[in-house]
Amino acid sequence: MVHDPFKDSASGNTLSAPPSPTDYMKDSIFRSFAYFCALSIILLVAYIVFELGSQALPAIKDHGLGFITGTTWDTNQNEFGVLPEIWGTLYSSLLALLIGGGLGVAIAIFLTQGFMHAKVEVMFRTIIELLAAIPSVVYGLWGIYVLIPLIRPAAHWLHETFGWFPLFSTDLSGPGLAPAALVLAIMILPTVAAISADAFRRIPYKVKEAAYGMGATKWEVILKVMLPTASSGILAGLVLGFGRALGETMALAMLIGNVNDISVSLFAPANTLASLLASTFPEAGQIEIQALMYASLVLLLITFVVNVAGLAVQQYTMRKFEGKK
Amino acid sequence: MSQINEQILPPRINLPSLEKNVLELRALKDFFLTGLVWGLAILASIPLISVIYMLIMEGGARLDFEAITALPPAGFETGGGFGNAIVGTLTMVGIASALSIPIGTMAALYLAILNPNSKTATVSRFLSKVLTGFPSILAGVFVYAVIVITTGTYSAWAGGVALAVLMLPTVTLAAEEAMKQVPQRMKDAAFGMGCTRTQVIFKVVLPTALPGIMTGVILAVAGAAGESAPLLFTALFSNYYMSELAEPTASLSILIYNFSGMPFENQIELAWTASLALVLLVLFFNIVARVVGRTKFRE
Amino acid sequence: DLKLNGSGASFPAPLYNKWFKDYSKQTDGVRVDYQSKGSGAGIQDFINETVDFAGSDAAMKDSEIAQVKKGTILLPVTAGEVVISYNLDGVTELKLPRDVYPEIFLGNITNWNDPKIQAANPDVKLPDQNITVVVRSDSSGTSYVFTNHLAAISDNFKEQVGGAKAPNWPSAGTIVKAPKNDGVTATIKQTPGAIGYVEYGFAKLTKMPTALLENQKGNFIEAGGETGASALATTTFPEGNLPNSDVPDLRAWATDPSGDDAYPIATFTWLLVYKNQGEEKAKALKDLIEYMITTGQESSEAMGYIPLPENVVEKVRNAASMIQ
Amino acid sequence: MNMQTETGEFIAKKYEPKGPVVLDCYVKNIYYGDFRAVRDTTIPVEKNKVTGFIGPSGCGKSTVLRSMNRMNDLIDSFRFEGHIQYHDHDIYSKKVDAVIVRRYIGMVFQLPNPFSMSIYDNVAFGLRLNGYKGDEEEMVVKALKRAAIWNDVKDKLKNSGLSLSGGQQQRLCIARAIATEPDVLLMDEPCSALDPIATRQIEELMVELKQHYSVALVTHNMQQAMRVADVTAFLGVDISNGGRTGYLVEMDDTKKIFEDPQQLLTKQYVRGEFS
Amino acid sequence: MNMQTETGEFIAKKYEPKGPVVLDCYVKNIYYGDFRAVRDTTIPVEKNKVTGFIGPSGCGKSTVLRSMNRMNDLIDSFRFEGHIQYHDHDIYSKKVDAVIVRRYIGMVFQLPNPFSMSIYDNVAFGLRLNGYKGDEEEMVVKALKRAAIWNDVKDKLKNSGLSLSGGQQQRLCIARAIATEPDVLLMDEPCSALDPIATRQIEELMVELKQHYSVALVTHNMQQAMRVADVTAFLGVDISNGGRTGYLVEMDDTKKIFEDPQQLLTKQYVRGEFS
Ligand SMILES: Nc1ncnc2c1ncn2[C@@H]1O[C@H](COP(=O)(O)OP(=O)(O)OP(=O)(O)O)[C@@H](O)[C@H]1O
Ligand SMILES: Nc1ncnc2c1ncn2[C@@H]1O[C@H](COP(=O)(O)OP(=O)(O)OP(=O)(O)O)[C@@H](O)[C@H]1O
Ligand SMILES: [Mg+2]
Ligand SMILES: [Mg+2]
Ligand SMILES: O=P([O-])([O-])[O-]
Repeated sequence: MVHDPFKDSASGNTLSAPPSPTDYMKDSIFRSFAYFCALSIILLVAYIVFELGSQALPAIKDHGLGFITGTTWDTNQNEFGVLPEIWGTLYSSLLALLIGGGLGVAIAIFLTQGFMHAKVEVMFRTIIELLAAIPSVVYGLWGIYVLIPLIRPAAHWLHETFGWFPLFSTDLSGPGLAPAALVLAIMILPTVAAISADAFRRIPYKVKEAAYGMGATKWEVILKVMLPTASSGILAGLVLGFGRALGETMALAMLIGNVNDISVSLFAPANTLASLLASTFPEAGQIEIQALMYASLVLLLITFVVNVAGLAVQQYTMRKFEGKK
Repeated sequence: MSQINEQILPPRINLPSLEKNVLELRALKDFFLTGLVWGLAILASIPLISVIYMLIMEGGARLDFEAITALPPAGFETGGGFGNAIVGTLTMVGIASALSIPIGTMAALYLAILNPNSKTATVSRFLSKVLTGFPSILAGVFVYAVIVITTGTYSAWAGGVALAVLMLPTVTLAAEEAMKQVPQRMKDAAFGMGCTRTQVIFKVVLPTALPGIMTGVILAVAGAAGESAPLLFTALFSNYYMSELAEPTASLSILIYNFSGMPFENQIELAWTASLALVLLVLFFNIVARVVGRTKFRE
Repeated sequence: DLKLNGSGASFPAPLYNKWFKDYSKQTDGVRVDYQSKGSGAGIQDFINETVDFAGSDAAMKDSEIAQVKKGTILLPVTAGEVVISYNLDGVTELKLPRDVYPEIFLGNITNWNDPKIQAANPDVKLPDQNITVVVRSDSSGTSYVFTNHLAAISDNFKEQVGGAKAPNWPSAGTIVKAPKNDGVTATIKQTPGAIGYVEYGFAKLTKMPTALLENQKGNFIEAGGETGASALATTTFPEGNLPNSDVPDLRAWATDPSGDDAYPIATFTWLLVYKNQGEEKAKALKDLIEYMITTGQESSEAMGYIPLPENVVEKVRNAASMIQ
Repeated sequence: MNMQTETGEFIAKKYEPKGPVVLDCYVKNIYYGDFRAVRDTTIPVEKNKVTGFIGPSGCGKSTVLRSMNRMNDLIDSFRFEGHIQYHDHDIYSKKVDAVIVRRYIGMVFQLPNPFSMSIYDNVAFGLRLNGYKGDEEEMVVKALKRAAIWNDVKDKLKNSGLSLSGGQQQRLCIARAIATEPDVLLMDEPCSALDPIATRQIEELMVELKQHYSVALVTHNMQQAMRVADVTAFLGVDISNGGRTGYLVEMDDTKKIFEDPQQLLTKQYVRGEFS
Repeated sequence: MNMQTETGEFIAKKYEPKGPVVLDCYVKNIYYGDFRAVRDTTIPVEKNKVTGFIGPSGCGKSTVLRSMNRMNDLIDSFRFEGHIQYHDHDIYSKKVDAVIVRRYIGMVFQLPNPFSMSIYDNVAFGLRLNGYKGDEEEMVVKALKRAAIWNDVKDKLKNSGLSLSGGQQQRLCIARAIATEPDVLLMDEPCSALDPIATRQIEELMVELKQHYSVALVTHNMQQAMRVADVTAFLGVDISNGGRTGYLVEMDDTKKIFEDPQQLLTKQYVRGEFS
């Protein structure tokens, strides 16, 4: 029986009673199970890092940092370097962030700052959010059959006319950096837009009111007050979008051309860490697997750094703008 | 009248003139910027609309009974469909859900209610956030090493586990968020009545947060249904209907990936049709999430 | 229900898929499935023992065979030609001399109206267009056969690239990569000005034009059943067994066939099976292989493959009988 | 008149309760982390009386009240020194489970906080929790009647508790709290979110309730204390030494506190000279 | 004493301003959609005085105040009939740009609402908006000093405005509003979210500010009106005809309104007989 020190002395008509022994038992079982589940996330991450790390260890020993600066991936000579993939990953993701992030924030403003009737707004917003759920292979398919044929003439013209300019120094034959980055941009746009729009919506009305009260025009309110106030939320959206771009695999494997070259040209084929994994992993022998695990670690490290930096910057802006600790 | 407060104020540069002036820089800027967002919004809509248009135009024609029941055609054949891929996708998403939803929800309970400020909770929360940015292909790499190699076969199990790895942080964070939305004063009320923590959770927090948790869960499910990279080296693909969980298993996303790279008209048509089916599936999950989410309790 | 899962070469995949589908239909209680991934991936799956059999058109290297604990049997089950396909508006016939096509794949000839190509095709109006070279992104038997052939006829190529399943292609902005024979075919099809190498069947089934290649004897040969068979006619299998094994070695290549009308790039493609496995699976596999080398051969030619010569069929049957 | 601890800090003269004491509360110190929120406060809660707590914002009224049924245990940084005697037991002794304490000592909060379930279920909640075996419906109706909300809700017991107005919600919360007949009812500014009419109703209810229960009431509204409380404790804030620590300045019958306070601080406060 | 419109509705006797008028406000009707919120209210805001608005909740104090710098334009359903004369212009005339009106007629809100940017930037916001070319820093410091918050923030001008306490935030908002030296300052219950000490500081500040600005102040606290306002307008609610329309009952010198009101309603209200 549960020890209840008050039962006897409490006023006679009280219905108060201690929890039953089963209640206590359920409580303790449930709590330890929940604890174990929370712990399991930590264990999972530890296991992932351990598994990838231990498999990569021989490659790390063999190649050291040369792996990161090396530019050839040659199974025949067992010579592995991922600089082109790192370059491709960052270059395509940054381009995507630039385009998709910018457009995403613009859409968020468009969605939340009273440019349309409230009902249309809801519709538009639903569409944007649904688009965030379209699988990446579908975007890849669209890229192959719609985007590439569409931009090929423009790319050709740019190359012919501005070929001296490094960004346009090669012609677009088909797959390449530009279609890959554009598709990435389209893929992250809904994510960025949805999260930024949320950030805008969370701004209390009184802030907007204050700004209008100062005699600011609509755009002064948006640019000078709403944007900085929403910045930490927008940042979260951008980081999430960037992270998604970094780790995106299939759409890129379908569109980027899978060539290990480093080129600033937008129309040159390139490769990314994720699509290197996708295309090489199934056929890799022991030694190459170790190198690929090393590449996985590099990719993991990049996303980790981006995420942690994102969190840190978010915290910084929160402290700066919102005075939160 | 314009020398208000002249004794204190620095002389005003512009006297009160309240009239509108369309040619003023400020008005022009406003006009320009408004045009710009409209332009950008339209620009951004074009690809999105085009994706939908292509799905419907290219994929709609073939979306019939044959497509959703027949087996995938070999390279030169005509007809065929992706019935086995639908079954495979649903099965693997089911496995992933069965694994990740209970664990994720329980972990969220720990993070949100049971011990939010403990070290375990803090680390677990941080790692969940990091895991949401985990490249999905790495989940495949990891599960390949852990399950495929040890069991000696590609399998629906392996695919499901890989998807579960991706769903877990999403479910956890969404559920935690939903539980945190339950007003503190409601929890206080329950504690004040003499509930144990478990009772607070089951009697107050879960019923109140359920719509929110469901929304998060269904969005995670929708995301998993569209994943392809983690299935590439875990479930592989199969040209037949699955008959057990321990064999290579087809999925819509891998079918789309495979077929879209093929030079055969029939397969490309089916890739579009399968894309439409996959989007409809994901859309269905999304709409369910939205409907569930809308019933969210209001104060 | 017995299931046999295989993976590997994309080169014979259309044929394999037809065979396995037909075989599964006519055989109760057995279901054969094959995933086309590329020879390299097939060999790897075979080594990792995640499949029951694999396909490769580069056979297996000795070092790879050594890693297979359950023992290896390599069986040539069909053969085919590697063709050079291209996408050029209005050009339906293209002749490529031996000193030209290696240079294209080295990135040294970059324009379709290059005098060297033009000289070989005086009747054709070649456009002023950049050449986009499409090669394999995965580890491939097709690449292995193709690059070994190029290395055999061009010292330049041998030095710079050499023959390999995953050759180290020169880095030039005009080379793009695609996975599997399917991917290369599709990319050529979608890219004006593209050129690439695929198994003949892929070009045939998708009605892509193929170039006439100049063979050792200086004749420009079109790919086809007879020219391919004549390319393989001269190949002879080695006498001995596979290393550390009693299984006959059925690996043989024709890197630069010498026949007058031989198409210059042709190869067998191999089925990789374990020597030791459960009795049940062994029996099913033997039955399947018997089907492939008998009934199966009847549908090869129509799909762009070369039927096995009778003496090879016998050799394969012999080797297959060692499956346990 | 001034009394001091060894360290020279002021402590109030002890209030001598006139009736039986239900909850004998002695706070030596209450800390939130390193921050000392309350010190030296002795408050006996008498049976069938309303004990009021008044004092400026931040003086620790809520802190002391929430210590009385260990609600503050939910705050990690909370640390209690002293003892609170409930019948024979110190509720802060190790052997006592806070969950049980809260079943005997009920609480009504500042903001009405019904559960998102039906009105009936809200009230039955405590009964089910305590494993009540008798006639549940009867008890629910009794509680609703006692909380003077029966007439408002009798036709819609199935509706959500959240569908009621603020004042009704607060009375529902009171019904919920008293359904299990707890010994003591702690109320933390129960009217601060209500309009004047609802406030008046709750005040009348409190006067009713004290016939059955012992009530401890925190309020920032002195008129309310005057109208409702039998005994009033005035807490002040000690800002010497750079701290901001609440402490009991004076406790006495309500009339005495408002009409003839013994401490200068109390006098100033009830006159509204500072607040 | 009673005055009536043609339709028989009461209208207040016109208050005759004793000094120059900055903002001459005549409200015939204000609607939110179909709902008539305010009618027949004439309030002249005098130069260098504090004009107080009191009245029961919902009588339209905020509505009238927010009409005075066209803040209510942001509400779609808002419709104004009447005119508000600012210098030579009716600010509701079509030619007038609301944005410019708000630059001359500043506003301080009920809840402190600093922008999420640094304290300095908050105050400089208006200057930058107005394209001020002079010494920005000097003006910021001047505004902060005038708003009596300089000492609190001088060492942390770079910190976020949101890191301040409620009372400090409200003074920051006042500094922000006065940095551009607006003519008129509208304040809508600026102290309602503040504790008594902060309230007292803001009240002192208002008395200070009227030397430089003309202030219109809405308050629900009659003591505050007595302490701060020179002139007080009392608005009532007309619930005849099933409506709930606010209207001006009486406007006069504050002393007069509180000590010798001419209207019965005013008398009852200031005596606290209804609220
Ligand atoms: N959870 C907490 N963590 C840290 N400090 C706290 C916490 N709760 C209260 N405090 C601090 O303890 C002191 C007393 O707070 P308490 O809420 O008890 O005051 P109060 O008298 O109820 O004030 P009010 O009238 O504003 O409700 C205050 O200084 C407050 O800041
Ligand atoms: N945006 C709005 N839309 C519709 N009705 C409104 C709006 N704002 C106010 N009202 C209505 O107009 C009337 C006057 O409101 P107002 O806020 O001006 O009153 P108030 O005197 O300021 O009251 P309080 O003292 O509560 O602030 C009220 O009946 C209110 O419900
Ligand atoms: Mg309190
Ligand atoms: Mg108001
Ligand atoms: O047949 P392959 O796919 O290895 O070229």
